[in-house]
Amino acid sequence: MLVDVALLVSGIVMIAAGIGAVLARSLLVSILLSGGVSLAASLVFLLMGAPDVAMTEAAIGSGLTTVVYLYALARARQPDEEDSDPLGNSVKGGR
Amino acid sequence: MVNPLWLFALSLGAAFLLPLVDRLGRRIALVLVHGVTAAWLAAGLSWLAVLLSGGEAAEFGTAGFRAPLAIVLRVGLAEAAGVTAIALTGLLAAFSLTRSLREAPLGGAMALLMALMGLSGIVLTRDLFNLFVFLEISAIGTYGLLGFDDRKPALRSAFKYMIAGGLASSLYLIGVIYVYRLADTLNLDIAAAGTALSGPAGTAAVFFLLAALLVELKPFPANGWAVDAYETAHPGISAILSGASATALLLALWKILPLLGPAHLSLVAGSGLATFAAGNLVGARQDRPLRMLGYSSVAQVGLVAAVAALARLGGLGDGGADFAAAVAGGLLLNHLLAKTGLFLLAGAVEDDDARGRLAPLSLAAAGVLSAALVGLPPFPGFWAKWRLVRALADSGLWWILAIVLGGSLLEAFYVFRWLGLRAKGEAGEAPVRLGIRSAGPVLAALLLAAAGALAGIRGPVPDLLLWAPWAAAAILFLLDGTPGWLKGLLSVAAAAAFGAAAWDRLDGFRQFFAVMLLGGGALFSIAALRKGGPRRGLHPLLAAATLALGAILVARTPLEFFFAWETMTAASWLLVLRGRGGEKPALSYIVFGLGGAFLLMAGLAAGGWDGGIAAAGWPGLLVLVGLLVKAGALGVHVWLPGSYAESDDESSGFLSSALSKAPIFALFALALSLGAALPGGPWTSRALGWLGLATALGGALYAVYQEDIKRTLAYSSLGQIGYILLAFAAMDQAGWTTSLYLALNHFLYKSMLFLAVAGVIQRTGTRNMYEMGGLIKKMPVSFLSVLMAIIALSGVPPLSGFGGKWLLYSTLIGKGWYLETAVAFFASAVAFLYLYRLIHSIFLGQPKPSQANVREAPVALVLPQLVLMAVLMAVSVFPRLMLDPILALVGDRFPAAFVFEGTRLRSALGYWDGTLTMIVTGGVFALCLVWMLANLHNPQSVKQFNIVFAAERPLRPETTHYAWRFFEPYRKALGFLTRERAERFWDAFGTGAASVGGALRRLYTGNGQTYALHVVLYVAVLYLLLGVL
Amino acid sequence: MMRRVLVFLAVAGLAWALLPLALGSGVPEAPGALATAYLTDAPADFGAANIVTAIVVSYRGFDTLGEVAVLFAATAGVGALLTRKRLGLGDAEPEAKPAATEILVTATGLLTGLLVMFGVYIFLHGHLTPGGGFQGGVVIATALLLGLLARPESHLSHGILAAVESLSGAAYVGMGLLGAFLAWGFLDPRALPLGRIGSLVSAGSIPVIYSLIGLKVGAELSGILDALKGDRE
Amino acid sequence: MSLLEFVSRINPVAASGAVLVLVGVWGVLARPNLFKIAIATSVMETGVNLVILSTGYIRGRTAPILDSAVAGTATDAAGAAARMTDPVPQALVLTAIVIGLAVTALQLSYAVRLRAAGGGSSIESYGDEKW
Repeated sequence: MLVDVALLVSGIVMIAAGIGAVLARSLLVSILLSGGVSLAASLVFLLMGAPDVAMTEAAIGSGLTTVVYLYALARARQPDEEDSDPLGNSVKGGR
Repeated sequence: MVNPLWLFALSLGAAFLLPLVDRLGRRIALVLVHGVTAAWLAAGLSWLAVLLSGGEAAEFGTAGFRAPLAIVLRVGLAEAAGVTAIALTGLLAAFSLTRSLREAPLGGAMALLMALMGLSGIVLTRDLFNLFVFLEISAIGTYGLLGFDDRKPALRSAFKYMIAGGLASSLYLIGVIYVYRLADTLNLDIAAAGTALSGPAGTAAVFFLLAALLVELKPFPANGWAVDAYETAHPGISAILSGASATALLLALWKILPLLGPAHLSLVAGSGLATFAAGNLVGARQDRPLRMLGYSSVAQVGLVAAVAALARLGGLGDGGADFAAAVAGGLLLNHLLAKTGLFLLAGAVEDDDARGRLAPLSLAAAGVLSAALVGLPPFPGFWAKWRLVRALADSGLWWILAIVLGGSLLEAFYVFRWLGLRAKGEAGEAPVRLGIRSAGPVLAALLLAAAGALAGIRGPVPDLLLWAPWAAAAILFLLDGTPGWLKGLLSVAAAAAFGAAAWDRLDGFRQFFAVMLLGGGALFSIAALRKGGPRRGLHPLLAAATLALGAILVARTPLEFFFAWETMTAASWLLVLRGRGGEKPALSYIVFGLGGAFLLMAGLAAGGWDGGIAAAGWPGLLVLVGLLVKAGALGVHVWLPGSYAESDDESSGFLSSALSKAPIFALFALALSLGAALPGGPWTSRALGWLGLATALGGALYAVYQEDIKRTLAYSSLGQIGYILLAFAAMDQAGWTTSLYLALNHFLYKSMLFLAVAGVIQRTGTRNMYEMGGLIKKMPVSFLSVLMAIIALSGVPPLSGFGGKWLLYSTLIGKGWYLETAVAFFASAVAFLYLYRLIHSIFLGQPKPSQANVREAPVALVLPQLVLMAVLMAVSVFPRLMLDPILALVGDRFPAAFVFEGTRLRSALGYWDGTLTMIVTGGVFALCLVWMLANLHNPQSVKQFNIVFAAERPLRPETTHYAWRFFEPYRKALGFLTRERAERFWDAFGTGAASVGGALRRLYTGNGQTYALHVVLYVAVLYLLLGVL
Repeated sequence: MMRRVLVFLAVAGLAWALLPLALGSGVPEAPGALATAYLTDAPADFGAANIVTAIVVSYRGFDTLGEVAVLFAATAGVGALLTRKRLGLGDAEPEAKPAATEILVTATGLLTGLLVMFGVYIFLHGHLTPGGGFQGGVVIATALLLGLLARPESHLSHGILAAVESLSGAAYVGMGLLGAFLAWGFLDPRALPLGRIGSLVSAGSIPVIYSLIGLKVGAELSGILDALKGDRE
Repeated sequence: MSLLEFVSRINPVAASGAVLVLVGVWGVLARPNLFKIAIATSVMETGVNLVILSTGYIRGRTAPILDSAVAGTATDAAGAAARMTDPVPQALVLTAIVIGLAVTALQLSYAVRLRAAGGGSSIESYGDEKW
């Protein structure tokens, strides 16, 4: 039962981080939050008796994927604000 | 059988080592890639060979274990066929990709290997999660391929494609895991054997699996991402997507069918049909060829999925998997090859941004591929569609039948519109030569032809005589470079040989029509020799159409009949397309031709067969309406004038005098099979009578106002067919005798007119009558021919037409159709107006100075005319030559109304004696001549340029010519009758369909996120429907 | 606005389908027959202590081979997309970044070595303890990434990476074939002696296969990072 | 009581996984930025992985790994099996995670490539192919 409560709490954390990742205006924050989702998920996996999966999720989901995102973000010369045009001028409200 | 695992090992090993091999040179690397694909093809073929020769399907386990512990692969017939198809498409596409693969980074070649292996894996695996892995392999391979050659639009599309793909794979995983949870296995067969999935949770779990696969199959409206990709990717990639990928996914769907409940299956069927309808509606609005093909692809895949689901639901076919495999498999094979070829071909043209017409070989390939796509014979889609329609009709699923046929018609419309464009090209553009790039399409076309011919000859149409049109076309196409006279003689020989071979099999009726149909074909094959040079395409098509007409007579089963009918439609359509301005008329010709054919098909499929064509009741009515469309009855005649006017002059004559008798024959055969009655009873005949009458009147009225000589003749044909229909509708001895008599007469004099006019047009270089004049001295034989023909046509004594009119009025009055008689009489009077003009405007009056050097028509035209004149004279003087056989044919089915007494034909109203008429008329003329010679002294010979007697001021512009809008005054009086209502109606109909398509295509906004929204909404709606079902 | 409503409807519809399934399935009391079969048979069948590994590498090894193929295809795709030319970098030198300090460089060098060894340890022990080829591969890639970070001007040696990737992949397929020839089927790890359960040299070819996967995955992931960095020709 | 009972009857991991899937789908549908779409897809995939693993969750059982103490004695193997959770979903999730990474990497490469070609950062600016 205790494990269940822990799972539930982690679940709530994940959902919150997930919503945050979707809502955040800053892509960097978004990426980090989505990495957070994965990290929490790997905790969940560990609690469920799946250490293999937990390791994989931690290494790939929260580690490597985040790095790939950051590299891509840097390579794309993408301004951090999600609704900016290529030159970096904010076009907020222009939709 | 070869263990498929070796092939996976080969593919993966080759792919993994590719970067190292690439150091030896890209060429070697690509040889490796192609070699691996070829190995798959060889394996697929070897499996097919084993399985078709009675071998058992085999399963192959991995890791030394069997299901459920380990993953197993299965090689059955479907799997073998699927792998073969995928490898074949892959090879064709890879061939076209070779250059791009050589120039792009190596990732392209690796992605290609992975994509094809993934698709084969989808086909082979029996494990649900393994299926997911292969779905992902092929998906990632595809994503890589979309962008490998760095086409900017394809990069955009790839991103959209990936969003939708991600959603689909998530759905699939959710489905898989709950299937595992409930059924405690990942193996398909074990899961399907158990009952664990039948509860509500199982239904939901399977729903997720299904939804993912459906999304991957690109259903309407959740397919924008796919259509974008089809449009923008390298044509080779589009071919793989449309051909190989669709095959694999359909087989995946096929595989999970045993897991599905009735509600699921209904969803698949509904979604598939909606996709078929919507895809074709939207495609009809699309003028970018690749996107158009994309819409066509999704539509075809939808149809195949729907067929598979319907068959599984048990509501279709002779029960079970066999039917589904034959129909769905046939449709899929057809789609696969046709779409692969078309994407490669259209893509090559688009890549060159070429606007001209295609070079002959590519054009022939394009024609075969388009025809196959639309389901024309003899390609696999034709056989599949026939079985499908038959099964739908048997099950009473009429609304589905309507969707299938309506969608096919739309598809025909846009595919053939594209083909017309490519066949003609834009003015002033050089022909498009694709060189080696046409190899893939040509190969696909050959495979289609071979597969279709094999399926037909070894299946439902073993009678080789019915294949004669195709054989003739193929042989003459191969000889297309040889001089025209050789091909013309061969055509005539073919028609004669066909007649000789078939004669004994034909009953009297068919022999009667064979004279017109085969004879007409031979006649115009001779006429086609009027110009030198090879005249590419003309002879093969003319011969094919002629023999197809013969095949219609030979056919014994509904399918044989329909096969021959569509062959005839296709060949004649190409004849129209070959004409100089033929692009647009050909399109309406084929759309109406196929529309009529589809009605015919539905009726034939529903009606069964008892020696004739169709049974009573409304299936018979469908057949009747289909035939009337082809006959060009008023209201559905809009395809006719343009086609007759714009095709080559000999083709026009062939269409008008010979081919137009095919629907007449079929009407007789229909009525005969019902014991000389029409489906629907007396009311049908009454309505048909009025329709014929309206056609007669309408044709005559329209003809009056034409300036174009061929349009005049076209409308004239319309009118004459109207009379034939009218007489036929009387349904008694008199009527049928009249109808057959008119038909034969029409054949004679319309042939003469078209032959003469062909000569006139060839010599003057114009079709406008007001640009002609005074040709009597330069073209005396043609003049005589036209003169005799119009006398015969108008029903003036002494020629045979008089007899025709006498017969007609006798029939109508005898039947008590007085109002009809009056209208017919009025129509005849109107007809005389345009007939008069043929003589007056062309041959009389002042010659044009520009036509001073005009000579008599070529021998190839004059000779047949002389023969026909002699025949016409003979049957006019001795009507029994013609009427005795006809009376014998009509026989004693009806109470006799006409009886010969010597040379007199007697009816209740009086008698007609052709010989006497001729003698009297001749006598009157002789008397007049004698009187003139006796009384006219010193006759003055008037020169043709004599202004006073020619009654004309020879001024330019032509509009002041007296013949310009000659009958304009009549239009003021009678114009209300000739407003082009039918044209407007069909235009409005087309506009309606187009606006539906236009509204639907607004869904395709180009925004990848909107496409994703469509995907999720589609899934949600599907789930709601699942709850309802 | 319309769009938001539609998005809401779409997500709500999906929730309507998904939530009953997810919430209603509950927590199972015991594994099913298939899982039980794996749990009881795997140690005997393959001598692997880690049953997940036994499933991943042998029973469902074909999936794993496919998974490796997916990663391979993705690497190929990334490599094809992100060449220097296509990224518009042309022949220009990569932008100079401030050089790291000497200490950092030395430290990372050390750490990189340690991490690589750790990665190797993980995949070598995949059949005994949690972890395996994929996790080990990621650790190796991370180690190389660290090296990349410490010396921004350095390129990963494409030649070596590609060779490692190719050869380990081909060797993986080769091990699969070995299973087919020496044991009972493609990817059957019983081609090599099973050894004593729990020891390093046990479980037939499972450790070999997992090591090859580790090397391949490590090389591929490094390749992806490399391409994203803009170092692909 | 009833709440507790409800909580004990539902599968907490499945529930949070499913909601996370929905959050991800919502992100995919609602955020037009290319990178945001990729991130939301990742979130969705994590949710899917949770859902998958949730079916292998059995209260009070341990990881399906024989520890060395047990491993030596074959007699105890059956007893050990009775203490372990379902390994199949774990194996599946392992595969799914790696595949997810591969897809994400490729998707990001496309985003990078599109941006390098001068395109906008919003997916709305890539709608030239339509109708």
